[in-house]
Amino acid sequence: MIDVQPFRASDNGVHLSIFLTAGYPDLETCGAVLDILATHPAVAFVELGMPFSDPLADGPTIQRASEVALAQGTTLDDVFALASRFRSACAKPLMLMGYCNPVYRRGVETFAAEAQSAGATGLILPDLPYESHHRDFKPGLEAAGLSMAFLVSPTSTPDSVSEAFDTSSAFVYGVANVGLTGDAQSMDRNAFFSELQHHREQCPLVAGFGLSTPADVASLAGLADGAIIGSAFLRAIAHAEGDPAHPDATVQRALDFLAPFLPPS
Amino acid sequence: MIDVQPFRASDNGVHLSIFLTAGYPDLETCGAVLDILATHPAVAFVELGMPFSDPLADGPTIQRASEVALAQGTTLDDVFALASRFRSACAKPLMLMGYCNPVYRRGVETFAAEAQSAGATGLILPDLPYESHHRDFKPGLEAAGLSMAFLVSPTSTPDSVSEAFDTSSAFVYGVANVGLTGDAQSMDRNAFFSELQHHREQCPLVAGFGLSTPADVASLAGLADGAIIGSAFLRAIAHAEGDPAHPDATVQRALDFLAPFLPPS
Amino acid sequence: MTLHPLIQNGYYGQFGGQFIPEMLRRNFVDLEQAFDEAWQDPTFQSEYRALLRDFVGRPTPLQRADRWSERCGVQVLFKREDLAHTGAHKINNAIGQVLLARRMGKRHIIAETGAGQHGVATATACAWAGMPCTVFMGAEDMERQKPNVDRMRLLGAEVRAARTGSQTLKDATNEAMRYWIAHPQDTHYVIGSAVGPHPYPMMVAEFHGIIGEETRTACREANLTPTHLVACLGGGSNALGLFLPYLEEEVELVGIEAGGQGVDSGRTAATLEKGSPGILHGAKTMILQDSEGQIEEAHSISAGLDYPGIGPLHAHLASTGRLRTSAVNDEDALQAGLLCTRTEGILPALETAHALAWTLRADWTGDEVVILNLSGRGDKDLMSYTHTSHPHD
Amino acid sequence: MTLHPLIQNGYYGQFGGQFIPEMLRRNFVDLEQAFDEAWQDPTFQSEYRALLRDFVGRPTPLQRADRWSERCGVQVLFKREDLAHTGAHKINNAIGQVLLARRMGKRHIIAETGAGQHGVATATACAWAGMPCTVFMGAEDMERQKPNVDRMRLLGAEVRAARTGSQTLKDATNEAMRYWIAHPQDTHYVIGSAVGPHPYPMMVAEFHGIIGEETRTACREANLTPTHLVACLGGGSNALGLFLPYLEEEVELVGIEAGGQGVDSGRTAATLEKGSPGILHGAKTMILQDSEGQIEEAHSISAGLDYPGIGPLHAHLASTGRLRTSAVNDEDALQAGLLCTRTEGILPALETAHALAWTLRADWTGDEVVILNLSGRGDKDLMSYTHTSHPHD
Ligand SMILES: Cc1ncc(COP(=O)(O)O)c(C=O)c1O
Ligand SMILES: Cc1ncc(COP(=O)(O)O)c(C=O)c1O
Repeated sequence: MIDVQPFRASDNGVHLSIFLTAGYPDLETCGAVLDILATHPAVAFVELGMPFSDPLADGPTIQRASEVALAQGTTLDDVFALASRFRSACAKPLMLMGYCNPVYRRGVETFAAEAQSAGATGLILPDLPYESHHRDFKPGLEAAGLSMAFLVSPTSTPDSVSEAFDTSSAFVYGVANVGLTGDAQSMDRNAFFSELQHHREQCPLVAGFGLSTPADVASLAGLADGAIIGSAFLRAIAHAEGDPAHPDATVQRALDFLAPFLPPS
Repeated sequence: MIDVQPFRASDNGVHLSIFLTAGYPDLETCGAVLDILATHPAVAFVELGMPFSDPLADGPTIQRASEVALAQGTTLDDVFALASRFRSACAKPLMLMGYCNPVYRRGVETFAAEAQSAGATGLILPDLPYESHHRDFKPGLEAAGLSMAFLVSPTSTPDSVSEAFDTSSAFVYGVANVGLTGDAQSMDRNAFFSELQHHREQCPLVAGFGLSTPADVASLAGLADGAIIGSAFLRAIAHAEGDPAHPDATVQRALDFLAPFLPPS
Repeated sequence: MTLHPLIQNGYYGQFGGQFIPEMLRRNFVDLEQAFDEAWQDPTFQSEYRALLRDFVGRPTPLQRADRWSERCGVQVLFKREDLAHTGAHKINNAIGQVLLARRMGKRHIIAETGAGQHGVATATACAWAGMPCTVFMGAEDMERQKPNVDRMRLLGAEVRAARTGSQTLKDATNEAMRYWIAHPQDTHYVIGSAVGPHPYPMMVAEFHGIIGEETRTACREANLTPTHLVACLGGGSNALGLFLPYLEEEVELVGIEAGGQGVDSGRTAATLEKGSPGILHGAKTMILQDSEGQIEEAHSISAGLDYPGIGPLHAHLASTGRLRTSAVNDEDALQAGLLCTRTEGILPALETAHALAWTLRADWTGDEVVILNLSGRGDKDLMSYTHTSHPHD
Repeated sequence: MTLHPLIQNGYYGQFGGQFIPEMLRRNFVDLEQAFDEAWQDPTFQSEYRALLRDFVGRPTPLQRADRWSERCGVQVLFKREDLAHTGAHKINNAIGQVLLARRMGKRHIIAETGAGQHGVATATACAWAGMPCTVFMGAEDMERQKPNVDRMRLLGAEVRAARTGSQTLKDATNEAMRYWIAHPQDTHYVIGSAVGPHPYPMMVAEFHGIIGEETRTACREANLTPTHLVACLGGGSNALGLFLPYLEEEVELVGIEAGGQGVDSGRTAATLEKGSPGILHGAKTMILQDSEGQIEEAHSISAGLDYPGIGPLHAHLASTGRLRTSAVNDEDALQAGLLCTRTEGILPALETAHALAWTLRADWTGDEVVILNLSGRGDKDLMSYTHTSHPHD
């Protein structure tokens, strides 16, 4: 059984988690930013995006980051190398987030073994259905000791919600928005997360999609164990289109972004 | 009863007749050319074309001449004025050749009276059917003493041939070519005209369409009373597209064209 | 079903006739006889009917146009000729005449075309029949309707530019006639509308009579009795095709002409409204002409209505009051076409759009049953429509 | 007629499934249920059938293609989907799904499109139904297929440019999915081929099953027993529509993929031939992908076949040997399309031309009866054809 404790928030705390697309803005800079995330005290855990050519559940920012990474030739091996680098720098949980096809293509068992030996904690595959998970993915992942996080959204049926909490072995990813990652459309976030509270004991609940500010994170206190920021972070570390990336400048922008999330000292 | 004698050839002679579009290349020059035709000893009679916007039985040369004439505003009144000018210079037969609609529009009786008083001898309307002739045209034309020439062609049925000779009061216009005026497609002209010989006593036979040289005219000896040259004459008097017409130069070209048709002296 | 009762010696009342040069007379004698025989020959009929069904896709639907009806305040049904192969009613006649020409032993087909619809239909019929085809088209129209020129060429037809006059439909017709005069024996001329010398107006109407016949059948099945039959008038073929089986019935026949920029603007194609009797393209009919009897240029945004004449049968039916006519201007036609596209999901030919526009402005009591001949699709008119709906694109 | 025996838990054999994000799960539960109910509801069926008849113009003919048969040395019949409203089979599905969406209380329709045919069909169905419509189209495709963009806009649809990836069909599909994820409640996504998550492949096939059903009826009337059913394969909707009622019968099903510049050129769309199992657009199927599982760009001269996936049902039928497949290259398709135009008088869609080309090169004994799904007309492909037939114009 995989340990969900690292994802659980204490009392009214909310873990901050950062999503970063592997190979964005380039492989070297990405590694430098990951180093920051590994050591930064505001960051509790990290999602490392595995770029995919057809990321249909992602908003324009993450989509674009995938495109940039792929255009530079980022491979699964690069993803694993980044994971190893992260793991060598810290013990924070590291979730690999992506789409089924590259995993399926590599072979679930091979993939799981490689991910595990790179130090990944678990997987988030938004397009993986439960039945395929149980049949095709779970055995391999479990054998490698990798956990899974499934999604719940405001449109989920009660059955789906139960299934997500039953099946997830890392945390349940609560979609904080009816919409895509980075989509700013508003919804009654409180109502949705309130209804999920009775499941939290079973498995931690982490919010994502459309979060960007410390206030967003703070507003989830008592409602979720963690908050994932993706698009906003990618936008923050983006450099002007066409310019070559300056790793130092990017690292500085990452630090600037994270600073407001530190507890007031 | 109208006099067909002027159209009849003596023995093996062949009358030369020239077709000229009224208002071509312009009204003034056309008048000057008509003056030549009136007095030139090679020319036995003349067809004066009444320009029409949609001359569907004409070849490209005559068509174009109509267009030029109309573009300069040539009207039926101009046609009649040219006819008067011709008549005041000679007694040669003058046939007005054109399409039904302008005549119909003017009103057949009015037209006939005007044409007659301008000195026209008769009419050639290639698109006039016999039944309309008998009903709508003949009474007015006869009242004004104008004659008619109907066409026969190699595709005519024997009935049509008889009808043409029965109905024509000037001459029968024998289409020397399966094709349009000025069309050079060859046919067995001899055979066609030979078959028409037994009608010639009833009404003179004049050949037209596709004739251009003195040899063409001479080849009709014994087969027809006359030969009409149209397109070739118009081409001869044409001046370079775009240049203003020089009446004197045009008259000279007309004279040059006609010279070879004079009997060797 | 034939029009014979209306025909006297090649005339329809005062109109019609055969104002053709002698070089073509035999062709017309042969054609009249061949058509009459073929039309009564069950073998020909069954071949023709089978082609209409299998190649052309007939019957075309008679569709209740619900939103259009609502907007007009009266029940409107569309006869969907836009669904016929090549996109308009024109193919009914083209295929019929090509079959007839083959039966007559002709070896070459010629046709005139304005917008290219009849040219495409004829080229299509010729491709099907394996007969060489030459289409005459005004040089100006060839520029404006390039896609249809391409289609004809792909279908194996030769497209010849008519460079005389206004270089449009009228001149293409002259050129086709001229070519026929020069090649009367092996060639058949497929005229594209119910115009020209007898027997063309009648024959073209008969070949399109299937439109009215199917309409009758569909009405019978739906238990509907139409009170109005509405069609646009170019040369008049789609209108007459719809009207033909209804000529003797108590139903109002409405023909809509192209008003162009206004019937009194001098830029119009409203022949019945602004024309006078005259002789054009071999028939006595109503035409746009000046005081000298010269044919005037017609104007319409719709190339298929842009013709200074009208079928002689229509001139007759209008003169006797059997056919009611009205004119619709360019702008109103465009707007009606756009409205039909947006609300019915049918992009109508600009020709058809004239008839549509009239149904919008007519005074209805609400009890009428209106059948509108949706004579063709408007893909060819995309540029005109787009320009109207987004003038600044 | 339903495909249910083939379906197990949303899978067709090993292929299919619902690889969709949680945000859409409820939509799929609802859709599956709504479709099953509607499909069994006589009211829905009769509304749908009436629309197919009166609006779409069905049945389309099953035409004996005489010159084509002669050239192939075997009897070939064309199922004339080119005569359906908007010019291809696509409308059968679009109108069906729009009816279904209305029944489900949806208020907005979205669709993806490549060449624009499915976009036009959906925009047409929405105009008819009075529903707002947004069509996603690759920015690159919008440039190449401007006339179809104009048509969609005239029909009242909003056309949104997909500017990601190759800016073609695949990316338009991603964009449509994304929009749907952001607006799951009021929106229905009309997928344009037999692809995507279950129940789409089955539902789209059922909506096109009318093609096969009419074919059966026409064959019965003509006393014909087909031995081969041939169709081009893009996503596979026209093929499956024809095959559906014949799945259990003894008849060869042949699907023709786009070989592009050659199946081994790296510029191909021959998914079944060159692809491998994977997951794309929500379904497990055969896809063109690299060793990393990234989707490769497909290439075909025909925009409607230019897709790196294939319907999962087809992947299943091909894997079991029930479906025989072959690939035809760009050039051969173009030539076959031109030949069909010149000899049959039918300008076929370039998609269809692939299937035509195969019938020319297949080994026939002469005793076969071949039905070819003439899935659409080629007006949209005029430029490609013209360029081929007169490369120096
Ligand atoms: C769709 C359509 N409707 C109508 C017409 C007008 O012709 P007619 O009056 O002969 O039906 C045309 C002519 O091209 C046409 O294409
Ligand atoms: C005419 C035509 N045929 C075939 C296709 C291919 O699609 P499918 O395989 O879904 O029939 C298309 C797609 O646009 C098309 O327009």
